[in-house]
Amino acid sequence: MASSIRVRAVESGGVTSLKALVRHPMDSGFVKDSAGNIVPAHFIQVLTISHNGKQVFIADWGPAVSKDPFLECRFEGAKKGDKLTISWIDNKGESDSTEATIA
Amino acid sequence: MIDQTRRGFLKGVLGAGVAGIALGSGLIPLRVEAAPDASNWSKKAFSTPGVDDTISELYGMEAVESDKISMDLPTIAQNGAVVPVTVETSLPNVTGIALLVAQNPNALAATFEIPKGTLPFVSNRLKMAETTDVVAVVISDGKAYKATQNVKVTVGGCGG
Amino acid sequence: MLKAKIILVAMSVTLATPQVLAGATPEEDRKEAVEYFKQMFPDVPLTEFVNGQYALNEDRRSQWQSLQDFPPYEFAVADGQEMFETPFANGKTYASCFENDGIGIRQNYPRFDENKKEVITLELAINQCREVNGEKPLKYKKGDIASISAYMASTSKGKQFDIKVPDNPEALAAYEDGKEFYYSRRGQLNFSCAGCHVQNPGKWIRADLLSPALGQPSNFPVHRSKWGELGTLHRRFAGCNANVRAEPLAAQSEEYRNLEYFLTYMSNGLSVVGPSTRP
Amino acid sequence: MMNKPLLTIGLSLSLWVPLCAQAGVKEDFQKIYSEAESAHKDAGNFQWTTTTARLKTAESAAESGDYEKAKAMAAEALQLANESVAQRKKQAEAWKNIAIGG
Repeated sequence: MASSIRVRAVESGGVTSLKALVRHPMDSGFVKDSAGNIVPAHFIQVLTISHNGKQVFIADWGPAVSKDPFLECRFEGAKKGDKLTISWIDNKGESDSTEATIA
Repeated sequence: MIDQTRRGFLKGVLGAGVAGIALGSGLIPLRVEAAPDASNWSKKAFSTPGVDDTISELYGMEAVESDKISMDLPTIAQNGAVVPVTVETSLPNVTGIALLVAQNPNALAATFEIPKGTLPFVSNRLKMAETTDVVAVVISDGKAYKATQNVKVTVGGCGG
Repeated sequence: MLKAKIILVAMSVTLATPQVLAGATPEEDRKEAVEYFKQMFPDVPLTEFVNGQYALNEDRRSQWQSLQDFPPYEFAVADGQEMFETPFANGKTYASCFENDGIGIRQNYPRFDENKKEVITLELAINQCREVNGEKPLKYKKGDIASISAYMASTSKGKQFDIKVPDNPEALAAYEDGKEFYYSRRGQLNFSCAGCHVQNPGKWIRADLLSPALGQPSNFPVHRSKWGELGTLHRRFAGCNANVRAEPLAAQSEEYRNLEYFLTYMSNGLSVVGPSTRP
Repeated sequence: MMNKPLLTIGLSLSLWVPLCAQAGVKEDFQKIYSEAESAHKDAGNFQWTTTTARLKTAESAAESGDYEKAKAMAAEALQLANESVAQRKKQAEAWKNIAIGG
């Protein structure tokens, strides 16, 4: 299966701007399905972005983050060609991780 | 990491047991494994209604209004399921940002740790059930600051 | 413009058979429509009409633009590409059914098939391709077919619609049929498509901003926040019909295909921008 | 007590009348329902969802034996269906008055 994470990271003037989209239902646990049953909460809890083994951004998310969550952040100290690791884990213990190269 | 984040952090550790403590010994653990650690995810803060209670649960203090926090979000959301929210601040030494949606069943939508070298900027997309205040909290020099902006959420989505 | 309208109405009254309406060819219809919308929105460049409500309202536009960074349909388009490239059980792929292997052809659909004497939409062609190759057809409103169609549209981004109405009675009848559907009031609420999207674009119906008819089909398949997923143009037709309390017709019914034919013809010369996002 | 026979007659009458009415209602329902159904069909691709909904409600009311409700719903369906047929007929010409290009 293709990665659940899509990343674009661009360095300009010493600042890396990272945009990521994660494929995830982010079910809040407040919504009913068409049959009237509550869809149990299923959402990403933690997403981390690491550069050279150092975490440069940590997001703790709750179920109020939209389906297929989007994140944009900016950090210093990385250069074009550097690798970034983006990882997430959800409330069911499912997780995924991907590597991206800074352009 | 600063006391405020650590406070929430330690709570998580208490709940999570040994694995959490092992991680807690290195504040920025060098991890190569795929899955991030969710043991310090604050269940309590994420299940608290109301902005002020949530901020105090999260950071153990009250936040004061600041005009140095800028929020970019629509005045009228075209759909409450996907509302883009961007926060940026000129406050110094920022270590954390949180986004709260006042009228949601639980106010806290997201918290972000901002390590040194990362800019105090974040953009997310959030769900809002109804017209609401959105509050951005910024931890700067160990103190909590906040800014508020209202979003009108209307029942839209013409056609099935 | 208004004068032209009155004259045309007057002419149509004097003529007995609507089929031979004063030589109102599809191309004349289209030109008149372009003129009409230009006058209605003098500040909106013609090329912007494909963006619907986002061409008309700044607050809406900025929300939309912030979604374009990483549009929520990206995953579906990737899925669509994978399905498009995965061989059927017989070893052939979708590419074998289409001109130019199916790449960059969205702007030519729907087209009129002069042998079958009917309008072939892209989604219908996708399913015909499956059936020719021994696969079961897909459901028409959402899911795999929307993803495949979205991928195919994405390979046509920026290409201009070039819908042809061949000069034969069946093709013209299909076009006229679609036009009649667009302008006819339906449902208990007694609304026509045109009542909103020709006469009142730019106005609000409660929380919804009405888009102009021109350019409407070019952003499909569309990812609606309301749906949380991609849907096809015919899913949207059905939703609009149901909204005015008219019984929706089946996706890919002759009526909806003819409607798509008319509506897409009106967008000739405008660019394919699908898939896109809408509220 | 003193008017026991009268009371009995009264009771039996009151039982008999609704039963009789019930039988008539069922036939009325069936007649109106089939009229509504055929008008709905006649609306072609101008059918209204509200007609469909009333027909469904009428049908399920009839299945559960509530012919009063079934009849009332069928009558509403008939009225809506007739309006949708009128709409179809009117639109066959009326659309041209607003169409760009004539």
